[in-house]
Amino acid sequence: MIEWIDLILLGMLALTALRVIFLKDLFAVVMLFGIYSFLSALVFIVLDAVDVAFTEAAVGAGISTVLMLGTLALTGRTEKENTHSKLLPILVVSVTGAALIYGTLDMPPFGNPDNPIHQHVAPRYIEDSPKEVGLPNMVTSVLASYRGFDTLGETVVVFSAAIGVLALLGIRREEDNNTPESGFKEHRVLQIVAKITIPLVILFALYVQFHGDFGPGGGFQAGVIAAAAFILYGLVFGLAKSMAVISPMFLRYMAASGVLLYAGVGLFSMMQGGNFLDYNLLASDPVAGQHYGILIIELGVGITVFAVMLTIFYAFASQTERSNIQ
Amino acid sequence: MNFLDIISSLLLFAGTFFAFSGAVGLFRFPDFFTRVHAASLTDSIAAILMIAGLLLQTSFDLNTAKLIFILVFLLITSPTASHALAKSARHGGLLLFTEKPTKQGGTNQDD
Amino acid sequence: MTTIFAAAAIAILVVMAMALTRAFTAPTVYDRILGVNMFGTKTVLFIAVIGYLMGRPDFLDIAIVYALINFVGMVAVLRYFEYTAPIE
Amino acid sequence: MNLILDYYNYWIVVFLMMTGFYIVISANNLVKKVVGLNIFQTSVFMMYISMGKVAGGTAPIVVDDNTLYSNPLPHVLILTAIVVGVATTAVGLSLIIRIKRAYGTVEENEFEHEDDAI
Repeated sequence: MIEWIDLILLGMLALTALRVIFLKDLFAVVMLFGIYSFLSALVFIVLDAVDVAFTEAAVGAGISTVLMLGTLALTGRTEKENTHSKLLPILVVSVTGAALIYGTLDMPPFGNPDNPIHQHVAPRYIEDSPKEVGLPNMVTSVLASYRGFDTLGETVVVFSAAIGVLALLGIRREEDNNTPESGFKEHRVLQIVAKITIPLVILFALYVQFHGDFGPGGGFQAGVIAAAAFILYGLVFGLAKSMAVISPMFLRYMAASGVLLYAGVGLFSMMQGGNFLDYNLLASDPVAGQHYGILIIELGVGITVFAVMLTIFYAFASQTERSNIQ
Repeated sequence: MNFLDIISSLLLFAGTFFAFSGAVGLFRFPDFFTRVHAASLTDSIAAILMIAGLLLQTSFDLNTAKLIFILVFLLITSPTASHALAKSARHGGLLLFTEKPTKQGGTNQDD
Repeated sequence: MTTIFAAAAIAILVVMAMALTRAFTAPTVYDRILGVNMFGTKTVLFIAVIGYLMGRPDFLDIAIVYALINFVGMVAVLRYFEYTAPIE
Repeated sequence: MNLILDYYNYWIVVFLMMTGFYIVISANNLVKKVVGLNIFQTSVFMMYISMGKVAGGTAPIVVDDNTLYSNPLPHVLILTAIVVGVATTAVGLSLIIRIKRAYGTVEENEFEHEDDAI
């Protein structure tokens, strides 16, 4: 049954991707890309990767779509007529695709429990992590504890992306209040509903942040969801009001402090005489130490991701508002 | 199959029926405003029926709370989104199928 | 009960496919957005049903995220139309 | 028949990958190229997740003993990759905005002919 659902979803994905090729209207391309992200998140659920589906739904479909729409508002909506010859790309793509499909024939069959990938590291995580780390969600255990150093690197990458966007675009603050009021003037219903929804969303983000050890979720997802709440506020009430709630400068400090909190846990465990990010020494009981460590570093990840996503949104939105005024 | 299961499958069936009829309406109605009407009404009723059907399958725990949260959230946001969409379509110049198209024409081909 | 859930899941998939077709071949931009929105709300129901079908209903969190992101996406689209006139 | 059942997932994923690749190399518009890049990236994610699936397994969140779980390792790798992916997408899109401001166009064949192109 699940295999059939998987097949249908993959078929819909293939059709969506094919449709994207032939569309000249870039707005429609971005809409279909949102659908593509949603569909791939569904495929992730069917393939048992609930944490990944969570992240893809929030990040891929939410943030990417908003950013792409912001870019389209600046760069125009239609793609010009293609002057390239279509033949060479088709040739390159079919040769590469044929090579890859030939390569898959040597891969072990899909879903077989005896595949080599399931024999090596994974059994250790599956069998020992509930005892060693004491968390039911193995993905969180591996992400935050066994591969904590890796995740620190990823957090730094996200942080540096914010630096990159700020270096390229910067955030214009509206100094004078004479700029036309942005936001939806005539969409009164939307404003009121947004006011009702935003607290619920922030509450849900906190739940995802702190329940991520037991169910799907964690710092990455919670950060994005909290950022989505403020993005909703900024979209409905205008950028100036949103910046009055959380200023861009404060976000920069937040982004940095999240990374520092993460690295600080590592340094603290070194001072206790252990290795970098060795949570066993954070408390007298190793399992309790693991709990503290994971809770704190997930918080650091959540703070950084929240601040980075909101900073990127501010940068894009201030570009669109500026060009709109001109 | 006990009594609860039968009720819940009936609710699920009714929910999918309304969802399906909404999707048909998306194709069959003559203009955008009637289509948005079909889509948004069936969206709400399908969400209510199907989530009620699923609620009967839970014991009283966290999942119940989550399902109710989903229902409340959908019931708040989905009609709002439809309303805002219809409103901006009207402002953007789409016409009802009963109205005569003006000089520029009321329909828009965007492919 | 599993068969009922499976049937419901397949039925929602059919509705999703129809909404997808609408998003592919829409006569106006607004119809496309309507198709995308309908796809999103049906996906929320699909995740809820599939959680019960797979016997792990504790993944309803993902359905909540879908509902939320669908709404934020809709607002972003409407906001985008404030900058660019949808009908050229 | 067995061959198809064993590999259909990988094949469709390869197809998606190639669709994204085709969009990247054939599209003129830079925004569309970024969309293609994202499609490619998502299909790579799907490849990893497919490899981690165990038939009859369930999501790697402990319910009770003696349950078959799917492999959690690819999930961890891909979870962080998705967030990094959106971060790089944001940088790419801001580069596009800068290109638009500097050259007035985002079609790649148009600024090839401009005199002020680097």
